[in-house]
Amino acid sequence: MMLDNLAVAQVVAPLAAAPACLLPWRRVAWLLATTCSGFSFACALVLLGAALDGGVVVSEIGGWPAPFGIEYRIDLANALVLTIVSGISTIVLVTAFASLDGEIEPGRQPLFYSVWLLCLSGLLGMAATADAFNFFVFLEISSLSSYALIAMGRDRRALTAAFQYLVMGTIGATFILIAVAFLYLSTGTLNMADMAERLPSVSGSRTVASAFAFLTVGIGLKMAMFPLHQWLPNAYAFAPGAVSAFLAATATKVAVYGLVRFVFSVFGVDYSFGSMPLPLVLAALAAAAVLVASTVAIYQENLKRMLAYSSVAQIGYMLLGISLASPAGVAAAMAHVFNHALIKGALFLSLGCLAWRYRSSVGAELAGAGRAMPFTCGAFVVGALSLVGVPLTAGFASKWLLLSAAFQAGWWPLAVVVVIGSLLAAIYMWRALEVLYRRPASPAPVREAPLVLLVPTWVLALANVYFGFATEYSVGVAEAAAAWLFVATP
Amino acid sequence: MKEFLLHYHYWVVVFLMMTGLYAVVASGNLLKKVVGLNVFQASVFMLYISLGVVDGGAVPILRPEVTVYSNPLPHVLILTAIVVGVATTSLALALVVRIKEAYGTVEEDDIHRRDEAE
Amino acid sequence: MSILEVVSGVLMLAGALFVLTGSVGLLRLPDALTQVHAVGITDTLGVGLIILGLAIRAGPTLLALKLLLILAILVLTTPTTSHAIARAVSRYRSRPWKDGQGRAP
Amino acid sequence: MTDLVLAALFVMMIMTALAAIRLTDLFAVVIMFSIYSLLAASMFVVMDAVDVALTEAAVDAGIATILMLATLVLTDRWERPSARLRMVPLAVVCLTGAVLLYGTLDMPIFGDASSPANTHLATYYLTESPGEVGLPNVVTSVLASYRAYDTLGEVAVIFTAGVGVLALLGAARSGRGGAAPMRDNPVPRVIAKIMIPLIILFALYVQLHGDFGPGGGFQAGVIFAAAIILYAIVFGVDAAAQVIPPAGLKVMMTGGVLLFAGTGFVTMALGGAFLDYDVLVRDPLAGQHLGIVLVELGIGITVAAVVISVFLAFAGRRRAR
Repeated sequence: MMLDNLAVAQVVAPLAAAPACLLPWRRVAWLLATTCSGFSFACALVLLGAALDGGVVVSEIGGWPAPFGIEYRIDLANALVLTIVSGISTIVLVTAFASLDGEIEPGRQPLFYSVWLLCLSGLLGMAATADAFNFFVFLEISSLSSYALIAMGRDRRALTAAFQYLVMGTIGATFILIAVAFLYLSTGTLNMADMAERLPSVSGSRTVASAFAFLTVGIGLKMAMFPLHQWLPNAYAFAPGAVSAFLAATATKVAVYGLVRFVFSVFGVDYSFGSMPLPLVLAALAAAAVLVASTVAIYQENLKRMLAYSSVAQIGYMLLGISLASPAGVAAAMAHVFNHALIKGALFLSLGCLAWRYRSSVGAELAGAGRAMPFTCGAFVVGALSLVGVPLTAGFASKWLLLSAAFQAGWWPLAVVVVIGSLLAAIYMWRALEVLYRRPASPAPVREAPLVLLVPTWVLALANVYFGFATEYSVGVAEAAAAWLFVATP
Repeated sequence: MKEFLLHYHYWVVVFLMMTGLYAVVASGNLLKKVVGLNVFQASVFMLYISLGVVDGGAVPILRPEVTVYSNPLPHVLILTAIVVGVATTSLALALVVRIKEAYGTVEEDDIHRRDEAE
Repeated sequence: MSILEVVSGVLMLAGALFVLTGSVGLLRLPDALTQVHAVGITDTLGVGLIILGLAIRAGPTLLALKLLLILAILVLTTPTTSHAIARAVSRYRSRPWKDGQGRAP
Repeated sequence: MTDLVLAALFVMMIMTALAAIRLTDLFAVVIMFSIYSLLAASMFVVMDAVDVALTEAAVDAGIATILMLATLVLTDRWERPSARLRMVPLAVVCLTGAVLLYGTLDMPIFGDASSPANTHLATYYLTESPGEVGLPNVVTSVLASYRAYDTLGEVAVIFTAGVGVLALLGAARSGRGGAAPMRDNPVPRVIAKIMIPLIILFALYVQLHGDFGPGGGFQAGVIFAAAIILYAIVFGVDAAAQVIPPAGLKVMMTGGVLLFAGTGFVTMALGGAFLDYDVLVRDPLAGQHLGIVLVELGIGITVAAVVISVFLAFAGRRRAR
């Protein structure tokens, strides 16, 4: 009784608090947003605990039983995603009050927090729902609010980036809508579990095959799957710093989760990987993403843009794991969803600290920051090491898992791709660190970032180290979640 | 031929959808892209509604004298989708206005040129 | 066939004819002002006649009342629209079309 | 007969859609889109979807068109014909279309009463909703009760758009909209004075009658907003801002969402699930009815406030040079 209310409350609380943030006092709005996000995080932890005990929390919204009403279904896989999303949101929000000051004028800040909460609610709703159409609705909440958040950046290119994202995102969402129409047409239901039950009887249908294609491409657009990633670099590069940190760590991850959910829990492993050419297509696109995006990242002058391209490459790793179609591969993907959120959160936050002092994130202008802001740059170094995958960091844990899954499946070329990708990551991160530490500092004295920014940044940086050896909480949960996904498939 | 008669509704709708999508991806003018998105979405709405049509069915408002009704569920879904669509449109149009103010143009090529000139 | 049905049929047919005339005018007349002139008058009358015909066919029911309401609103709004268009044209275009000028661009 | 009407509508839709993508006069493009939406609305009537038709006509043919025209005023009227190669987009579109056509091959024929879509859930809603919810309009029952949570999401989406537009364009400030554009034009002023009360009356009817006939919160909100927008167009943005000040609009936007979500929290506090109206009153059917009325009211208020403030934000902005 308590738990199923919590499952709904964690999504609805930010949604209902969002209008209240329109009050004209920005401190109140910030406090409300942070508290609310923290509440969702607490709920997510409780739900994760329940899911770890082997339970599935089912919440029938409106009191209507499953296929007739909308239900929330929290199992290990989405409890993990819920925890990441609300956790990162809370940490980034703590920094937002200070970091926003240079980026958004005070009068618009309450609007910012309101949209942020809506975005959080949308992402959580996408992860929690067990209804295909409800997934679309919450996807649109999160998308619409992220367009608005990105457009609030100072640079005018933030506007064009938001518009491009809006166009591609809406095409993606409409593709998902088409897919849901075809699935509904073939099965007569919108509930995922009910759909999964009815799909095998129509598995030869060309309508279902077409739905599968549209769903993959639609979600692919939202998660910036390799050739569909054009919106991402500019969006992350020109958004306000807090937004980049939040979206980079969570938005694409929820889309990855959505793909996993549909592929495994709705269509089923046999259909997705047997009847459809998904493994080959995904593996090829993922390998291309890792290699191409990492190479492009090397040539970026703007560090935020470099991290954005790196995100495209990292999504490639997750897709590699999924394309293996084995419990080990999916576990690697889920673990990387978790670890990459920590990595990118730490990196973007420390970059945010730098941008807060230097008013820029272009490499040349940050020369010598390593000496001026040692703690900030220290966090950046930790994040960089984790991104490259140095042992004893979180990034290493998931890459190791991915490598062993690739060997286990006998797909050794994929293992080679992972290794080359890590080397490329080492190159672009080295270029960034070289600028920070080895170039002469600018004559203007720059002080260390304030504690409100520094502490949350270091919390994430230390999490990278902690989850590097305490892997039972990240990799362990991911493995259990993957096993659950394979067991629960019809 | 038989195939055509049975499915022509869907095919016309598909054609309309693709007309809208073409305007989105091929047009360089931002406002026209928005119009294209709207045509695309409105056509998807028609796809949904045509799924729920029942031969000889009536409007799904229950009355004692009627026994066969059309399917109400697609109607509900599309009501939601229409509102989502207009929300997206208004945000897109606001962005277009701001882009015009910041760049002095709403043509994609010009915007790229001005960004690169910076 | 009762007299009322015949009357309603005639009314609807006449209405359709008026709408057709207006549409031909829209296509054939040379500039915006003359086009508004064609459509503005025939549309109000044509659509009005069609609605009247439908109302007669509906008989003394709630439906007929609704149709008459629609008619009342149309009688108010259609001429206003024509007026607004004509006014906008006269404000933004230089001068109206004169005989023997050929079609306006 | 229905087939003939459908075919005629389809032909007209194809023509307007093609015109919309071929024309370079964006004013004409927007009007073509408006006609397209109106044709789609007619199509929905033919296909028995009256609620959807009402919404499509009010939202896409009405509000979306007005917003596009407002954007046109602030930007350029003519599209520059571009010399870009159009082959790649064409290929993408053809591929997408091919996959869609492939998908239609196994679809049940149009109007098939025994297709999966028309049997499983649909039958349940049509047969059980009178006993469980008790409203004649099944669309309203599903929208506001069975799938009320989707509807809450939808209100959140429209609220997001409202806040997003406010963040991008800023609220309309008085004194920026300029004088009434139609001060010296008596005809629209007189007609507007007659029409605006009628439109508001109609909005209230649509709001309150949604349980029994086509209509509901969305449609009513949009129609109400249309009345205010008409007022702003004829009497000036400043005058409209005096009738409904921006602060009031913000309160309405907020209040609607809170009313909807609050109803859910109340049912939760009363021991039911979120949005389970059965627990509101002792009699479940009365509870359902009360819940639906509250929720529809929340929708109507938020939609009206958002649409009005979005329009005022556009109209209160000056053209950039």
